[in-house]
Amino acid sequence: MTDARRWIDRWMERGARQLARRTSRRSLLARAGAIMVGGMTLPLLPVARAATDDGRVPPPSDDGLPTANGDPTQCSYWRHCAIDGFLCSCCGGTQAACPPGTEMSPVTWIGTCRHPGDGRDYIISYNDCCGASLCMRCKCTRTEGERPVYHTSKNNDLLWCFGTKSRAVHCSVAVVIGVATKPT
Amino acid sequence: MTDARRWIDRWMERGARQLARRTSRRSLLARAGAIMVGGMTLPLLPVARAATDDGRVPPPSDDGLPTANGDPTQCSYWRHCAIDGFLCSCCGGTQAACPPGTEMSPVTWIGTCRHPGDGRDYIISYNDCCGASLCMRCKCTRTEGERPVYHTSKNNDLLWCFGTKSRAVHCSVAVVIGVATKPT
Amino acid sequence: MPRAAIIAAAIALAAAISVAPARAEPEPETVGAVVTLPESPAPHWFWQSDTLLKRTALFDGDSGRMLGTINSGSAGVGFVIFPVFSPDHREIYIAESYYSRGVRGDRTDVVTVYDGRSLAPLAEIGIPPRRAEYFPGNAASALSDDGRFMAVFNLTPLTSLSIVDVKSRTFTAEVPTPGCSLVFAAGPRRFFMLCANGAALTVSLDEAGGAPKVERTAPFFKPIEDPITEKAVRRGNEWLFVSFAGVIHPVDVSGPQLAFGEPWPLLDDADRQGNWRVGGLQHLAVHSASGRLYVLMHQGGPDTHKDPGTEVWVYDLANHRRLQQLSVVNPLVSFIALQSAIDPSTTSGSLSRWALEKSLPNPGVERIVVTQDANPVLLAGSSMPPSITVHDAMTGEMLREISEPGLAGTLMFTP
Amino acid sequence: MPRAAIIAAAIALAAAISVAPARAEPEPETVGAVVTLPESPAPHWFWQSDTLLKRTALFDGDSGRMLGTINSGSAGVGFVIFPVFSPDHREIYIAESYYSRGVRGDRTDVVTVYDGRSLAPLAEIGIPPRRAEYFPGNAASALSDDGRFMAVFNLTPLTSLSIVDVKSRTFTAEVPTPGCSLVFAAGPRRFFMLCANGAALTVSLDEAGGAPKVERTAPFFKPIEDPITEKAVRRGNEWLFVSFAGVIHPVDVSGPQLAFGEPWPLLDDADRQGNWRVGGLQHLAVHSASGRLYVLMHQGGPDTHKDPGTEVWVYDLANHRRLQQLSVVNPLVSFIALQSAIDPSTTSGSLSRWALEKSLPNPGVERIVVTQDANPVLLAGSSMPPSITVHDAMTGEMLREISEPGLAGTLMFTP
Repeated sequence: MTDARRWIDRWMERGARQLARRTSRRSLLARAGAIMVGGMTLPLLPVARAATDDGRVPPPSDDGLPTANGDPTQCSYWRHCAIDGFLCSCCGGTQAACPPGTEMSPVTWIGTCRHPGDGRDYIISYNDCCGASLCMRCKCTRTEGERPVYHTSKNNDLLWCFGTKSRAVHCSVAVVIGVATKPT
Repeated sequence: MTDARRWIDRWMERGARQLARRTSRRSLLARAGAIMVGGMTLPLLPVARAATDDGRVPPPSDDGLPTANGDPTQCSYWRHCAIDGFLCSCCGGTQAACPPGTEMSPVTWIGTCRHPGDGRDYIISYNDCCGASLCMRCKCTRTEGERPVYHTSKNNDLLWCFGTKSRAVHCSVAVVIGVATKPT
Repeated sequence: MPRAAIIAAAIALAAAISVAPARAEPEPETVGAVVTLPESPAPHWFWQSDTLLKRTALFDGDSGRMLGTINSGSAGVGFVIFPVFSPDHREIYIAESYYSRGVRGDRTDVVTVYDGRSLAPLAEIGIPPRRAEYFPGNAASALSDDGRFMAVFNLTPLTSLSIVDVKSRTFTAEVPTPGCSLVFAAGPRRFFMLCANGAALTVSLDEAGGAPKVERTAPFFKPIEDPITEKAVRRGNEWLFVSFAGVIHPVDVSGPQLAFGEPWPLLDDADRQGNWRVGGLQHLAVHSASGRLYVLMHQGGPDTHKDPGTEVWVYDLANHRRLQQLSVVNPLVSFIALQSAIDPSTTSGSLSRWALEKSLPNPGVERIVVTQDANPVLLAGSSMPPSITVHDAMTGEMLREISEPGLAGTLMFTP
Repeated sequence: MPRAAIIAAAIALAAAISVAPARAEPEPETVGAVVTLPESPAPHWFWQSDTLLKRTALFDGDSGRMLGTINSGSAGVGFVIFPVFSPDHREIYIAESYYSRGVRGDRTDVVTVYDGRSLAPLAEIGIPPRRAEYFPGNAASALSDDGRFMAVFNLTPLTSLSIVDVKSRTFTAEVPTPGCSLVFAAGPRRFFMLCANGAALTVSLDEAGGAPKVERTAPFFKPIEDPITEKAVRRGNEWLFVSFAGVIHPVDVSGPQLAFGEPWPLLDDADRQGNWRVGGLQHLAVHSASGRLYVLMHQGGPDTHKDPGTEVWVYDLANHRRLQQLSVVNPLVSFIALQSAIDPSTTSGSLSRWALEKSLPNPGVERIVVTQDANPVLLAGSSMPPSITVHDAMTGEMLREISEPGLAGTLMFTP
């Protein structure tokens, strides 16, 4: 329980950091952050401060991985451990980029997935690509660590097209935004 | 050829009569009639005059017909010989009535189908039910006597939702509006 | 379903509906006839919403016929299609979202009032364009117990409720609900929501649907250790929630304060040994009169809370005892059999049906619902492939299958 | 398609697109990256419109990947999704229809200009809300040969053309076209249509896209005896129409007047004995350079002009001789094999594939299109089940299958 708490805590901080850095919608995010906290018993670092720190890490190489967890068009791809949606790799995008004509949502849900190559846990930002109707290719629903709608930051039922011109969701990417260090 | 001509001629007249009688949209129909004529080498009775005559006949009884051509939810139902769309009998309507929440188009395409019971040819008015999205049940495409779009009155590719509040098509009915008497 | 049944149903319906042509002595037909539904719903009617067809469709569980549809939302928005029904069955209220250009342009959110018999729109009430969009959309809207106020759940990701007076056709208030989501009816002037810390939030209104009073309860479930799902069912004044681990959390809404009943487990050690878990998109159903609770179950690992169910377990709410374990019909078999018109009443038909059952693995179903009459039916639905099977809710016996129920069924509702 | 191919394609694409992450030496990824298409289309790119998904989607025939989509129309209107492509590939123009409330409300018709690389809308040009709605929508729009004027076919059921200047982004005229329908490009300032009496109607414009001159030709086909379909293809200045009875009617648009070439038959007595007929929703394709005409054929009775085709017959336009008879891949087999991930490269895979071929009747395909490069591919598509197979257009050999191409494919286009 305590451990789990700390995990959530850590993910949410990192999530918030990344989001803050990646977007100009500070106010929206500040409120989003606040709201997430609203229902949680733990504090979230002020977005302003978080935004100054840089935790970017390169994604691990997928070379040599078997198709099952090394192919971004597969639901079983390692980054997809908590994804729910259509894989952008099948929709004209990649595992980290949206298809043409869509816009990536700056707000997101966060998961952590273990890379089968180096065995490390990576923090994955599952962003929706917005502005087109459902891609309808490579539907993938995985719920490891996923939580109900009231636990907003860990929920993948939600259409995460927030702060985008359109709320229409097309597909989802899985961007590596950090490494999850084991609790000490 | 000449025969065929006369057939078309007869169907179109009857069609126009029925349509005229069934709708208040005289002007629309007058123009529609005119337009159909525009491309044909044969005259169409003035809608006003046609409207005064009454050629309504009761539909033949389907009692005792085998399921294949006696069941209005079947594509093979005898009235469906030139239908293209979703059968309203499967969408909350009947072979002659629209489902709740939809509106029957006064303008229509006309076909002629033989009743397997009495062996007579009946003139069928294929009206679309409009104001809802595709029913997506009991899709039926039959093209006996059907002609391309430029032959408007004999075409079933067209969404026949004209003169209705919405042009959205939901399903199609097959209303008996007359008997086709053999050419003498 | 055997054709005979359809025709019988057609005749049955013909009696019920206003404009049906008499089949025995045909009389001239007129262009323009439109079917109107009877005053009150038949006992086994149910609705199924469809995200792709952007509609909710009414079916008759007895005939298997589709009786009508209501369209809601445009291609890009309005995922959540959650009809709520006036107690007198005269009206249906649906919160809808539209873009001026399908997936883009100006967004408009409204509550549309539909006539219960003609299914035609009667009125449109504007609400803030902040409706929550999530799949499949359980607990997205709620109607106050007296049928006057409708609450619509907003998430931007800030959460709030939009309150609409459906009688006066007016939007009365937007209530900020920090950290709390979803919406459940809890009396004539009260709703409640679930919060991320395991508490509930009650929202109380005055007679005009304004002056909202917002109160937070103490946590009643453990959101990290064993979260409850939002896929709850209501029996009288009691809401029943189930947790990932299969523990029922009752919430009584009769008093001035919400009362949280003693949680009780659906699973014993043997069940847990067998990795049985609650799963699916609509995994609880209740028959109020008999006090039977239906739960969609599957075998799977932790965090498989959305996996389709292969069995429906039935419990007696009086003593929490499990009464039955019903296995669901393979939706793949049902789909293929109906599409290829395999008639189980013939020898060859029953044979090929048997062959399909043997050869195709059962992917399970995603949703269940139960009607509230004295002889209730249990409806089990799957989206991929599209399938709905109708069962005797007491014995579990399959009564019929509904062909072509839609393309992407999301939630089922009883009027 | 073997996964290896997909990955190869992914890498190939990665090279082509601006923001693809380098796979060999990964560097930190950023949130917000969006793929942009290359300057000009690859030789085997093609689009497929989808009536249910309300979109047209771009596919790469070499990799089988979907490269992007453009949404058009709302649930109730805008059946016809007919993209036209600027000669320089910079822009895509689509006539679209919308209702303010999905299937009801105020209707708006527009021509939307999309960027060829970002697929994002650049401009919107209002047109009269009278677009023809028909299925699948062949010859619904046309772009003048110099890429400046777009004509949109209207039917209310009065017929007319809406003319749009896509360069100045203005609607210039609506031209009444009594008794004539559909629209085909016929020069820099001219379009033509087909009339119910077997004639053609030419519509000529001035430099500003106005002052339309409308002229009716003499009948060139027999609309009652043997009507031609609107599913024509163009090779240079010649349009090729085919009649229900399989007679090709060439129409030359190079001169001041349309010139009608000598009709010639696709079928000999033996073919007619065998009841071979032209059918399907997009049943002609032509490869201009080689002068090969592809025709979708099936065996059926009279008036089966929409029946799917089980064979593609290839003709040499130079001498009207039939070069090949290619049988199409069973779309049902293709669909099931891809959905159940049957890998034909394995023994068991090829075995089950063979079993499927043997056990499932071939419903045929509805549409074909051919690319215009030196090594063209033939694309064969079916809606139910959704399937697209890619073939060598010279040998007919199947190169690959495209999984999940959509829900209701209507027409295919080459940019």
